[in-house]
Amino acid sequence: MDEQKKEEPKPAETPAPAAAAPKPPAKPAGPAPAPLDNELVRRLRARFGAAVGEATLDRKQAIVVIGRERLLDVCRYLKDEEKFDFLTDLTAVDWLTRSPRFHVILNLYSFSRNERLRLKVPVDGPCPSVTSVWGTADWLERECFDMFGVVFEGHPGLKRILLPDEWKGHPLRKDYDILKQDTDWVRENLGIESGQ
Amino acid sequence: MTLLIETLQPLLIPLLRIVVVFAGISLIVAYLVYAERKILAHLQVRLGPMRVGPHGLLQPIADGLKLLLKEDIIPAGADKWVFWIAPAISVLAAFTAFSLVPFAPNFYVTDVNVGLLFLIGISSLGIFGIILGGWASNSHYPLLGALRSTAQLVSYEVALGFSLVSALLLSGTLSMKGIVEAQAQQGIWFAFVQPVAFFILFVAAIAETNRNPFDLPEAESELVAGFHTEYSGFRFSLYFLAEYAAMVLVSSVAVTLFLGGWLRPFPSWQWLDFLDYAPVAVFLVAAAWCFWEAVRLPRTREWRWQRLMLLGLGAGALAVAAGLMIPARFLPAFGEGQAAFPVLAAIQGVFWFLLKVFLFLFGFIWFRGTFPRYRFDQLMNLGWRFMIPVAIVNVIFCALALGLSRQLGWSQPAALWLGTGATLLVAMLLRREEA
Amino acid sequence: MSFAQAVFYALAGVAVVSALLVITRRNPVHSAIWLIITLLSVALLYLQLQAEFIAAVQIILYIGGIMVLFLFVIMLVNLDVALRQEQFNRQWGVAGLAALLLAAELAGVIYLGRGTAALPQAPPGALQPNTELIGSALYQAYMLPFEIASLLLLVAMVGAVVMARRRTS
Amino acid sequence: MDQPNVTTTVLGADEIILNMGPQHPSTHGVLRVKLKLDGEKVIGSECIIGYLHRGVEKIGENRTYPQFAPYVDRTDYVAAVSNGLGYCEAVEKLLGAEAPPRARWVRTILTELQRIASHLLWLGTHALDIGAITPVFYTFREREEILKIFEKYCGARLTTHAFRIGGLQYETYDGFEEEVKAFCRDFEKKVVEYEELLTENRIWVQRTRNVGVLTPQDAIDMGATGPVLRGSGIRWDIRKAFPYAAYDQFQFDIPIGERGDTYDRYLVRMEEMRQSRRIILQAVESIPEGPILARVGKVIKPPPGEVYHSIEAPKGELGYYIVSDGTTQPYRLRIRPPSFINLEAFDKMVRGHLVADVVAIIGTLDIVLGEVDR
Repeated sequence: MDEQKKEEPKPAETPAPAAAAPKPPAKPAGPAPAPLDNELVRRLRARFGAAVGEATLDRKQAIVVIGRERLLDVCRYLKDEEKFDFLTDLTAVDWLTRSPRFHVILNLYSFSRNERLRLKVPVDGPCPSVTSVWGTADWLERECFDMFGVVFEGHPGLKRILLPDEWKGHPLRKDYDILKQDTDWVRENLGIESGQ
Repeated sequence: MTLLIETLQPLLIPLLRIVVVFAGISLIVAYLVYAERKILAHLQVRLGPMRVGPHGLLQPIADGLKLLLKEDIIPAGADKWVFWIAPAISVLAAFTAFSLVPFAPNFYVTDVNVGLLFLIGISSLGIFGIILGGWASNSHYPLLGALRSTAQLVSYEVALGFSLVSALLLSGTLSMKGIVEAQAQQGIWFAFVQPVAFFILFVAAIAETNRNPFDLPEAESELVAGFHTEYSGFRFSLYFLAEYAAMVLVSSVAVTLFLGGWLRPFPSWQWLDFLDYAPVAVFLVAAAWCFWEAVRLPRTREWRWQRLMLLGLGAGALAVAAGLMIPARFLPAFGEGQAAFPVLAAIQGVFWFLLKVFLFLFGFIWFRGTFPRYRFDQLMNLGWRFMIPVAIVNVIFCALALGLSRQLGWSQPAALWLGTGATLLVAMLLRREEA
Repeated sequence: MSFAQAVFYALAGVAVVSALLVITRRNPVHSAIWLIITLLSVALLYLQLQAEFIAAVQIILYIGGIMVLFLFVIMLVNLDVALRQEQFNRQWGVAGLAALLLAAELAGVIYLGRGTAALPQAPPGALQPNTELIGSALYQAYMLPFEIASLLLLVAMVGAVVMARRRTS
Repeated sequence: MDQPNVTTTVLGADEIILNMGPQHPSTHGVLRVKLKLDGEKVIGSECIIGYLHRGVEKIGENRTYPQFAPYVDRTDYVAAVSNGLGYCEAVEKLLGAEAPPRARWVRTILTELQRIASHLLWLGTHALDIGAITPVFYTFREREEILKIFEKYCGARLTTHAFRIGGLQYETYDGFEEEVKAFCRDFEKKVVEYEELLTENRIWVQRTRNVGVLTPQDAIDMGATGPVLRGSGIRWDIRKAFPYAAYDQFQFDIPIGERGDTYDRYLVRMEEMRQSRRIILQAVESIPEGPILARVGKVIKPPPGEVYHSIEAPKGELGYYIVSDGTTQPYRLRIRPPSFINLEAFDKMVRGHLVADVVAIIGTLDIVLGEVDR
């Protein structure tokens, strides 16, 4: 274990901004994110104005940054008017050193357009829950809360899903070391000193 | 002292018969378990027991020993007294009922004039073993299993009873022996004139013995092992014994009532008399198979015992076949009979009876390998909404047909077939209503 | 004492003792088991009287049917509560007195009538086909009362179903 | 303290809470389901999961890209090849690389074999739960043949780690094509065998028809994918919607159900096995010659950025969302687990059914707890 730890540089110490230019390409020049400006983005901008942030195309995949205040409206609009009726995935990314620290990621899909759309919601504190828009979000938001500690406002029963209810800490945060665990919980419930 | 001997003397022959029947049934049950494992295994592209004895033939003995030597666990909080007695009730009920089964015209423990009623009564006592065992275990799965079991047994006993009634109407007697004799007299097995009753009896018998597809009380994917979840060792083996003995019992009843008991197929057709030699043929085939298998075994040391056992078995089978063919003049004791081969004639009835019972048992095992399990409400629906009405309708039509044929002089089988047709019509209507 | 008499007294003794146990056991399941044994020994007594039909029916109906349902219901009841309840209520003294009176009355009647109403010895074999006799008695001689009785039972059954239905809905 | 298995607590007049699992013969692993019952009728349910949580995503952030590849095999451990394909393709997309044609063909063949193996496992256990004890032996017989092919190809049977970022780890062995073809030839008859046992069996139909119905609207709302979504009548398959590997080269149909019940999902999966066989036969006939590994370099170091790539795994949409910060390790690695999200629909499906149906519904969702809990 120790050996491996030495080898690994702490990724969190050198966070690279998502939209930054790629490092000097070692191999054939890799794909790079480019700004995106299509019909959908324009419609979104026209309707929600400043709530719609940067839109990019990364590896041919559309990404739109949405402000958390109007997330629910945007989602309703996307589902009802733009037919993004399927929430494929909901997760988060912890950018430890940035200032909204977390990105909540919503991965949408539209059956009628056969098109995916990724929403990024920068949040520091709570994030509005989209369970009222897509039922899938229920467990996904619970998992997100479990792993990152992002609180979803308006969720019908926000509690841990994979870890025990009494567990302390949110393991997928970047300041949660991979060897860390809730030793008190382990001692109390498993009757052993360490789960390692 | 003389008084004691005098009173006991009439009991001596029945006692001997009881011992023989008990031992025979125990043996059949032990090898039924083996047969089930083997047949299921071959249905499922496996080999089944192969290690203990040639083709695992000694497996039942090994299993029995293992179960006897295992620790007998009584769960904490169980009602010890009831827990202890419940499996005994099951075994007792299953084995006592055999005293009323006529295996052959000359071989049965007793024949009472209300034999069939007694048989139903005694076998219905077996439920108590299940209820009390499930209750005494003081655990949820056994309790649920026992409740399911009771509801199922009580429900299907009604259909079973009605299907028996048509056999009684045809034979006009409650004596088990009398029913077979009636079939011999009328020259037709009742299964052929009362197919609906036979079918209902068959299905109800499967349900009564908690066999697949009605094995809900023991559904392992839901209730682990049902009422005997908490049982182990000897007591578990008693339940096991009772369950398989019950299978043999219901098969025996079905054979007696509907398949002509000890009668050979078509006993009145002279040109089929060569069938009387079937027992000899069976033993000869068994001997040939044993020798063939012995030859096929690899000629190494480790297989020596297996080969010796197979050769021994083959020799034994040959000896039995030869014994069956002893001519009458070497057996003065059998004396007065006019049969050319008295031994063969003596076992004739038992042979056919057991053959039919085995056919039934094979059906039980085959179903277990084939069918999924019913859900509880479906099971109850099938019992109450389909089986019981059809059974009642069948009894009514059967009685009508009998009455008509007596009043108007119609041929009895023809009238009964007409009644069966009418019953099937009703059954179809019922089915359509359900769907 | 002949063999038959010995058997009779043994069975009668078992019946009485287990009947006493039925009402003295605290655990209803145990009571039910003793009741089964009582019924069983009574059935065997019938058998000794060469009344096979009655014996068989006793086993099928009382033991195989009614007692199974009894146990079924008992198992659904919370036994812990039943165990804590008082077994005899305050009227047990009165009931005991009544029972004693009845027993005395019966004994008196039997004692007084022993000379006049002596039961004739049944000739052996005379009762043989009693199943047929019962059948013809029920369905020929006493057809109407029999049907009336079955109608009453049907009414009771329908009533029970209706009552049970109302409570659930 | 909750006891495992059944604990009953009296709630209302007829309501009880029944605990199934985490140790129960038919919860397919360590799933624990708390059922609220009215008699035998289910009026509510709650899945308690996480007993097998190993922090796979966290491990992903602490391993280099190739180092992590064996870990994905252990999420859905009965379909390791599919997991490997999804992961390798996701990283390739992140790199901007593409596996050479020969590699893509072989990947397609192995993944479809894996789909058949996974469906066979499902069929056997599902039938066993409903009480048919024989199919499981038949399906394991055929699954064994597939595992033998895997073993010959890469040395492992279950957690195969068959692919490598940029292509294949190994060239196919001699006689690979013949063995795959021989399997396909036999398999056609075997599917008929299973269907003869179940498809028109009255009891099977009664146990599965109208059990666990999921309407198309509900299926979409609950995010169901794979056979669960298709069973509800939505013709959607990532192999057609966003073709990957070499699927755009082959002809195959997407079977769908009509009513969205357990029986429809059964039919869909049976037909999927046939279609997989069709794909394999086409692919094995036309494997192109050429290299098996693209030039991705010794050190996998994708440029910063992010990618979401998903494949049609046997259980549904298996997606990998990877964020790269330009180092050798993923900055964030998210697995979209189809079993986890399909299980979410469980509560909707189970309400109003009997306890015995719970077992059937768990079976029809075809979950693997390794993937649910990760």
